[in-house]
Amino acid sequence: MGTQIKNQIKFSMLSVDENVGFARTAAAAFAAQLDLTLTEIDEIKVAVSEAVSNSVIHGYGDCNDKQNYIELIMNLFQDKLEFTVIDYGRGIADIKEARQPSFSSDPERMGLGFVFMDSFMDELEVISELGQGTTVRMVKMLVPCVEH
Amino acid sequence: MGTQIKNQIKFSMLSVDENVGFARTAAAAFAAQLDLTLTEIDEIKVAVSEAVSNSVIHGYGDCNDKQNYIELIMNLFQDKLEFTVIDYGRGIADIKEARQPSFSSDPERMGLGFVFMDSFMDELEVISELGQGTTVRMVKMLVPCVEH
Amino acid sequence: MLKLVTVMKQGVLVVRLTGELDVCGANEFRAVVDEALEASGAKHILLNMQGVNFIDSSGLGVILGRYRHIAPLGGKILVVHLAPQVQRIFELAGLMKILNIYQSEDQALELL
Amino acid sequence: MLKLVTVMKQGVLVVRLTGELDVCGANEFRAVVDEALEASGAKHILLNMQGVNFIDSSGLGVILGRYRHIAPLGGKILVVHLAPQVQRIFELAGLMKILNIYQSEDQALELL
Ligand SMILES: Nc1ncnc2c1ncn2[C@@H]1O[C@H](COP(=O)(O)OP(=O)(O)O)[C@@H](O)[C@H]1O
Ligand SMILES: Nc1ncnc2c1ncn2[C@@H]1O[C@H](COP(=O)(O)OP(=O)(O)O)[C@@H](O)[C@H]1O
Repeated sequence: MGTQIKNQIKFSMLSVDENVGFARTAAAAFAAQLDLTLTEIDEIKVAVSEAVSNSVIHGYGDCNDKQNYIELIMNLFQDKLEFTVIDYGRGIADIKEARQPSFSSDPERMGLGFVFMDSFMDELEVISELGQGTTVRMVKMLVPCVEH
Repeated sequence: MGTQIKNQIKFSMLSVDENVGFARTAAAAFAAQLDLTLTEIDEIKVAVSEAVSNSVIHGYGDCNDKQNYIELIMNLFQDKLEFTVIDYGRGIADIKEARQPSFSSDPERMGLGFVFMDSFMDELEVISELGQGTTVRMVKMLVPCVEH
Repeated sequence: MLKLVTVMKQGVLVVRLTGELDVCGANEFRAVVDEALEASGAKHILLNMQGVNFIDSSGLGVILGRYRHIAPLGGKILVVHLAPQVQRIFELAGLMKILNIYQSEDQALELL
Repeated sequence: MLKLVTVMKQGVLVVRLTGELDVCGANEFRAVVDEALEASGAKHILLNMQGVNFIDSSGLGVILGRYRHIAPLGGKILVVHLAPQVQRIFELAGLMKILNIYQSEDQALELL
């Protein structure tokens, strides 16, 4: 069955800029157990980097409490890799609007985070509640020996 | 104060051989935020590799339940890096004996795991209870600009 | 960690980057480049991306930000040595339209 | 992941390794080398460690295990291209005493 977990790594990290790089390195190392192309690994790195950056910048951005945690859960199934990024920060008021290309609540930013997550992963699910936090679940399908 | 946590990443991973490599890559990536020498990073990799291997091999070794988890907690303090590896497996009956060079309960193994953790880290603490599990805490001191 | 070296060549601010251009790298980039622009009064920026193997939207944002800063004054951003995965991100973001890509620092300065 | 290539040269089992020799690598090593020893009837093993940048006690254990297997029959383990950090681990474990270190595969086979 494709639904059985073959490997799982969960982590919880302090919400600091430095851990964004850590998270994508970890995602790449997790993906490295499979026979992915370099392009696929780069895509995973960008998508995870965007999701974790968003939690640091938007989720906890204006909150000065240093003890904010971000969780990254990495699951390997028979046919897919799943990455879930969770924060307990501000939350997103209008998810549909947030996912629009070029939409950003920060004039200094490009509004491309969700666009990259969307184009580089095969599934993207965003769950959020104001004041409660945001969960971003991304799936990369493992297509054995098929060019794509 | 040297006791304040500057960064923390905690993980929980399934107890499978493949995750030993993942754990030491993560430890190296965590250490990479500091200005360590390559030798120091190699030492951390070996020590973390030994501790996590022990949890997989000895802690959960003869246990067939696939859902065994190992925790790795990485803390950065002002003056040191701390790595704690926790399993909830078999435990160690006689810690003093286990830490002796060349002692192994497995004739196929060298009994050098604790020796390497000891020589490559500045502190090593082992806490264990039979049937409850084992916690290995290792510290690498950060000595700024001193040759060693 | 992103490392930046800046040097002036023929009135152009040359920025040589090594590392990853993510949110951390973007902060570093903004601080160093804005100070160098101010100090030098340079109009154009030449980015040597030889050592950059990762960029995400935070990295793109800081480059676009510098472009918005110098474009009104007739300034351009010249780019050399783009790794394929970085170029792909630039393309997806539509950044290739506003950047000038060259083969080498010398070629960029010559053809500017 | 450890990759292993085995080839016979002048009756010696040459094993070329790339990757990390940890608990996973050790399992792989044991499986491949034991089968090749059996199939070839080789007495000596030459380990080309050029591609190995990490080893821990599990990796050491599997090398020592093969040594215990072939030593009673007069077999030796020859090693070439040790990375410094790997050599350091070999030294700490006292393995240098039982291994024969050479500069290259050719030199090892010649001087054997
Ligand atoms: N984890 C989060 N917590 C709160 N708001 C978020 C989160 N992630 C995204 N957002 C909101 O969605 C918007 C769009 O996100 P994104 O497409 O990544 O672009 P950008 O990060 O450049 O703003 C953000 O500007 C922000 O308002
Ligand atoms: N996490 C653990 N759980 C149970 N037993 C352990 C654990 N770690 C170590 N041990 C015991 O301590 C012994 C010595 O460990 P070590 O020095 O790492 O050598 P080796 O792994 O080669 O046996 C092991 O053989 C085992 O009996």
